[in-house]
Amino acid sequence: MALYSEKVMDHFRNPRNVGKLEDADGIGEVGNAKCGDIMRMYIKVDPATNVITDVKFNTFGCGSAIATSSMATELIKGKPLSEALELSNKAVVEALDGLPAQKLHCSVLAEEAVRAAVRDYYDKNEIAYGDELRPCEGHCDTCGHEHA
Amino acid sequence: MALYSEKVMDHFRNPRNVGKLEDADGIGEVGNAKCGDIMRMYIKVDPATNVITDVKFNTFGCGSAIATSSMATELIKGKPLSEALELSNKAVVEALDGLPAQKLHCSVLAEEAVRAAVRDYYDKNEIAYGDELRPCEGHCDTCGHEHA
Amino acid sequence: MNVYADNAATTAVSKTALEAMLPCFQEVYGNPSSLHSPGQRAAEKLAAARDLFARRLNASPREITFTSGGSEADNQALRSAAALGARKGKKHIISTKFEHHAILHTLSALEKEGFTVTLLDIPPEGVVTAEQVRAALRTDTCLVSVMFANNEIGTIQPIGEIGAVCREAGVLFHTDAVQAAGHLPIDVEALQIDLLSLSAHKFHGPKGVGVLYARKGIPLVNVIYGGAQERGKRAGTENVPGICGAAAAFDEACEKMAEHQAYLTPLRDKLIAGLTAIPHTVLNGDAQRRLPGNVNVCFEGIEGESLLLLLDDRGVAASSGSACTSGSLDPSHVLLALGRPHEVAHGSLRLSLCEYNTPEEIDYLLAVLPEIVSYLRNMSPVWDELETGRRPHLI
Amino acid sequence: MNVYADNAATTAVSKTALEAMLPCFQEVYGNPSSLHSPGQRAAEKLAAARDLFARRLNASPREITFTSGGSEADNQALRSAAALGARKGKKHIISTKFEHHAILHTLSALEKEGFTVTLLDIPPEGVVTAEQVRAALRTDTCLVSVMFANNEIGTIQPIGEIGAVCREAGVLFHTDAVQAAGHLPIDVEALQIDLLSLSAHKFHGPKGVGVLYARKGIPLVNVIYGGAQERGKRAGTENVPGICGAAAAFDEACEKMAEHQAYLTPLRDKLIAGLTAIPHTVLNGDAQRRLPGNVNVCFEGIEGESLLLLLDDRGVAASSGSACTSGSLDPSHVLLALGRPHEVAHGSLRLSLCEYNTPEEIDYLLAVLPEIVSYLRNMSPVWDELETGRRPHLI
Ligand SMILES: Cc1ncc(COP(=O)(O)O)c(C=O)c1O
Ligand SMILES: Cc1ncc(COP(=O)(O)O)c(C=O)c1O
Repeated sequence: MALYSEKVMDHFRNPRNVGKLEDADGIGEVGNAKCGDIMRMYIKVDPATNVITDVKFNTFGCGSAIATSSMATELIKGKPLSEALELSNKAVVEALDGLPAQKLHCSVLAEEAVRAAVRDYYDKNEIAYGDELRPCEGHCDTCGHEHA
Repeated sequence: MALYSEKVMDHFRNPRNVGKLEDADGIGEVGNAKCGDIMRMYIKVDPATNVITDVKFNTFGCGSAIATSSMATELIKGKPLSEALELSNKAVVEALDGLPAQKLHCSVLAEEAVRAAVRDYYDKNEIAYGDELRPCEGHCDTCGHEHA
Repeated sequence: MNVYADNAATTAVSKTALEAMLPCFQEVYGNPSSLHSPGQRAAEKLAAARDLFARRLNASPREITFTSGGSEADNQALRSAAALGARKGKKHIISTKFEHHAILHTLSALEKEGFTVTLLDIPPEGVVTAEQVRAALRTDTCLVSVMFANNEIGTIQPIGEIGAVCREAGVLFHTDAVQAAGHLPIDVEALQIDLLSLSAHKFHGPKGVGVLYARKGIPLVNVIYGGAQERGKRAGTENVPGICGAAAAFDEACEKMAEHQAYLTPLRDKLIAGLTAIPHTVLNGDAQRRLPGNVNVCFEGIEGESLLLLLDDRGVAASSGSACTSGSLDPSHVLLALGRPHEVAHGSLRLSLCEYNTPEEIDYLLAVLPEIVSYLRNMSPVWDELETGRRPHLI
Repeated sequence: MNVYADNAATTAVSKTALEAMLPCFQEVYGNPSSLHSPGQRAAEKLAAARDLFARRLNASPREITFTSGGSEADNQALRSAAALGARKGKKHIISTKFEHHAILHTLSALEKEGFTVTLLDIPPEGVVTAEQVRAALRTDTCLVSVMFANNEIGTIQPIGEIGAVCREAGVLFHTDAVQAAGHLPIDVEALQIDLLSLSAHKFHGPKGVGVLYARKGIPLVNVIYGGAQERGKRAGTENVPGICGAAAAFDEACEKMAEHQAYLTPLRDKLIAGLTAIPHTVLNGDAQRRLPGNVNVCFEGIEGESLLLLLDDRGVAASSGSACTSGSLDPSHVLLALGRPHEVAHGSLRLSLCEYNTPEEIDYLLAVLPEIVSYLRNMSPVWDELETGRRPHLI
């Protein structure tokens, strides 16, 4: 289908890291079913190195929601938390060879899902973090503005 | 062409009684070039019987103007003046198997041309006639209303 | 296997329609407004097409105006009735919440121009009632517009009853029959319809041709100004090939209507039975009062677009109520009007069949769909919450 | 011999265009708004057609909107520029007296809505000047609309010069290029055109397809409301086959433009020379600055329709400025604007050639026309008066 790039379709058809991590160290969930997109991301963190050793996702949403989730997990797997927090929606879009304009919000959700999972890990481990890691308001309209 | 009946096309292609009568007893001209239709009708009248013994026409105008002129001359040829004066545009239209709505004014012109020729004959011979034989105002808009 | 199950979106042009069009491209290509024979031959074809639509709708040829499609016909119908109403000081219009956007957006434009619009609620089975219309009538109502059959859920509205209520009240009645024309019998006299729109590409005619029926005495206002085509009410050189194809397609669709209905209804019902056997799946719209080819269900816990994409991978062309592609995040206004919650409305699937679909295709759909639904549910955090009891099932 | 010499009214669909259309009826018949592969294949064809028009006009694809024809494109162009002007308090529009009715009638509608319209006079040679436009500009002018080439007399307007005047004044410039597109080079950048309309059936594309070019940043208003097609600016399922045919035809017409021009110009000039050799016959419009296929003459003393009918009997399809068939008694507004007296304007004949016409056909026209003119003059009381000196010759 011409709507999406080959890369998007590949990640949609064969999503990487789908599933749950029963023993996750952090879980982030963003979006809401009303708006048609929910991403839940599970991370496993090595406390010694702060490296994300495993990551999984569950997503309810359109093709690009699934593809951006998949790509985001690939991009943060094996990376230190600090790098994961730097993952921008733009990087996800680029890694997917682009997204249609009306689907950019999915890449924002993926970025937010990663941050939410890291925040959850920090919270659980009582690690302080700054304002810049404040949660997404979870309201789709908020994410309506262009990030990429 | 489907615009006109076969009868109209026949009278258009092979108009009867085209021409001038150099020794006409009455000549009627109606319409004007500005409006795109002029009919001039020549009649020869037998003063003893009041019968139209010959009739010719010249017409500047569209296909139906020519056809209605032709048909009108046929309908009055050999008829007494009284009958010619009774020729209605409706009779001309019927004899032609109909005219498109926007062409009905041509049949009115033909009716008026006959009346104008008879009037001219009356004028030349100082024969009195009534109001009902008053001239057409010669302005196309006047003839715009439906006669048939 | 390839299955085209999106006939409510558009259909393939039939052999009959194509054969009616072909001579108009290079042989009878004249302009119907031209006086000469090539033009008059085109004018004759146009007249024949007009006669055919008139005959099939039980109308007269002068009541038929050709437009560029269903949308234009809808726009012109509403604007004409509104203009007529305004002249009499009547500026209230009744319609429904689940009309096509060609109606809803024109009504919004009319609201900006000073009209008041009442949109009727949609009962859970997707069929509005003549009583609802009667109850909404006001002394200043100039128009009631209710679609013949809904384009998403396929439910058939009680057009004759609504027509009777409107006629009795002296209010014009328009119906958007884009989904019904060629699929359901339409008699504008019997049903007391004053204005009706249809679109050729929904019944195997070409795209880009619509018809507006307007009862004698209802003056049309121009949506497109210019030449004197269509008795001055729709400017632009007529699309003669398209119009001829539309007429041929309509003729055939009407001729074979009963046959197609008898063929499609069991296929539709089998599909409905098979799909609603999937847990937490619901049929949208009344099971009986629906177009013979329409199936529309909601699967809880998944989202429509990914379903469509996976179906497409399996060769199935279908659609979803979700307006994903249009750039909006909102789910179908039709399903919301029907009372489906947002989260459920997102998971809708419309399969619209035509007589070209085969029983084998239905079996194939019933084989692939449960698999895909399970796959997506397994990936869905919403489904997870539903199954683990953290969220209550809505269907 | 059959001679189709009414290519300004409409043209036959070319082989190229037909071949581009055919696959869209039964193979790539999806709805371009659909997400699935059949739909996306149609969307790709639509995108390719858009790219092609953009490239040939030196525009970008987003500046191209497909409509149902030249009339709709004209309507939408004027309404969009007017709406934009109104928002800035600018409600004055400049156009010319010899525009097509799609322009003139839309302008009348806009006048009723509070706009002021200045229609420029037409100089005797049928070419308005940039100076006239400049002189008519007011501080509240929001739009100038001047046709690229006139549809009756074929005269080509100085579009680049007018574009420069408008750009300098910061006023939008629209040109109705329906007669020019595919026949004359058009570069919207070089000519500083902001809005442009064209219609496919004037260059061997199908009827029912138009293009509106609108420069980036000019918001379009809807003429037809509904679905989100054409970026929300033109509702209705896209006529994919028609649009593909239009693009293919335009591509071919642009590709072979110089060749066609070189072929047609001598034929046109031979026809003009032969016809103006008939006494009391005058060419309408400048002899050089005219479309390569356009011949338009007035014969004194006769009326156009009967001339056309007799030509038709001889196999010749032509047209006349006279609006006989439209139910109006008025002669062509174009010829009147050109300064022809009513009585002369009635006797006009337009022969519009295309590359399908042969030199033999020109010889045939030159053989039959003088005969027919004589025949009608002999029957005409006006000619009689002219020849007997009771009326002065006007030409
Ligand atoms: C100059 C001009 N503008 C507009 C139009 C209208 O085009 P269409 O008939 O395709 O709507 C035409 C032709 O009819 C034309 O010649
Ligand atoms: C109910 C309904 N009305 C109107 C339309 C618009 O028709 P078209 O796309 O032919 O303009 C459609 C289809 O798209 C429809 O389903």
